[in-house]
Amino acid sequence: MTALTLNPIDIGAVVSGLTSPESGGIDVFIGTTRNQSRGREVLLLEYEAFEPMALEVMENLERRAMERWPLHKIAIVHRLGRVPVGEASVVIGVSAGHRKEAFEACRFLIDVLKQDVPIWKREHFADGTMEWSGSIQQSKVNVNRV
Amino acid sequence: MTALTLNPIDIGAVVSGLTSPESGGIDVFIGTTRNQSRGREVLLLEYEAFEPMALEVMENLERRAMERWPLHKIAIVHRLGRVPVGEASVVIGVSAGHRKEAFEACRFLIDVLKQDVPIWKREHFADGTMEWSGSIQQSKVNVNRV
Amino acid sequence: MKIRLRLFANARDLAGFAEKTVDLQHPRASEVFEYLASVNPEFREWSRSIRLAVNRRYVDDAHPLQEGDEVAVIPPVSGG
Amino acid sequence: MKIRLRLFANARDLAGFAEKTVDLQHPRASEVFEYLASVNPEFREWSRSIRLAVNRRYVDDAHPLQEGDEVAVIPPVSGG
Repeated sequence: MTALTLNPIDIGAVVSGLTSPESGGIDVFIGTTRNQSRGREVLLLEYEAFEPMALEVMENLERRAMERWPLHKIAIVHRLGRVPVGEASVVIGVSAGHRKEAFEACRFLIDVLKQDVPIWKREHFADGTMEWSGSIQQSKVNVNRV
Repeated sequence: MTALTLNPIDIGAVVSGLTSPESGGIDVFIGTTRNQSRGREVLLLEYEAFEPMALEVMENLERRAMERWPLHKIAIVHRLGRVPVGEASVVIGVSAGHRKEAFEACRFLIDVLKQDVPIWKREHFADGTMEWSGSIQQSKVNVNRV
Repeated sequence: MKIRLRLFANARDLAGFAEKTVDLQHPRASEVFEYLASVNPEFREWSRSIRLAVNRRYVDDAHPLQEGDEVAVIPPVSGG
Repeated sequence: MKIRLRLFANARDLAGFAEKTVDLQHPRASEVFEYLASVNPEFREWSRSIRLAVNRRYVDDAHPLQEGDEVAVIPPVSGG
């Protein structure tokens, strides 16, 4: 299951969707907005996606994980728009017969998501500036806060 | 935070308790009752604990993880009594600045919990028998179902 | 040959637009970088960190384009 | 010397009781195994897989016991 949503992610509901009678272990990774980035105070993160492609890449990641490990269910949910400090931007969950596969696949999915899924975050700093994250040219693209 | 409970574990509440403004990643492991064990159909698992010692060992595991990785918060919640197929018997969550530590510490905690925490499960099989799990003498201690 | 360009995140900010239909002479993905540099020279420094996706799939610079292709300009992603 | 024994899971089933105050002559944890074998000989086969905890801490067999200690008989754990 893959989803993009503008609303807070209901983690309990994601986990419920992963349970199955065959599963013995579920690993869930939750990425949350930190209050600082590279030493600067962060107020919130703002995510945008190339939505149809992001969903396709996420589905492709699920297929790759399913081929590589004996898994039961996978959920990848990414929030878009503004995500305040302490709230979840991404929830990735994997259920499997045993915990080893669940942990390995969950780690794989978040690692590859961060490399390949066309989603971008803009950091909104307490000093009123904002910056796109993850860019080699970060300092060049400061924009004044609207 | 460590807890033993006879009630279903509220995973959303556990995760909420782990969030902090400094955290960027949370890893949560959820152990659930599987519908089979060593080829036999399982109806439910029944857990018992040496409760005060189990809590002490769980707190000790938390301290060891905190010393080994830069973590923010840890939760270890184990359910006792009867846990039907598909429901969670244990929830372990770790929040940290970055995901690497969260994954490693969560894996460590469930691995060591399974070795050291004085909690036992009895498998209730569909054929009406039940057996304590994890024993080298499993076949010897079959008991008739009450 | 007409292709539909889509730009995201800081690539969109640098170009000043999110979508545009452009007419390319040499139908290869790499020509998109030349077009972007003509819009804003800062794209020259950026091109090594930008990936292109044609019809929602990542492609390399030599990928041949076809009339009507949607070419997405993907700056370094930062989801998660 | 009186100690308080506590038994769990299949150790309790084998012994037929969950708690008992017993009087030991040689105050070492290992004597608990001899006592258990006197209750049910099956404990002999079990002793290598049983751990003892004195006052809620795992101890080795040579651990000296003191009057009033609580000794828990811990069969292989299976939480999680």
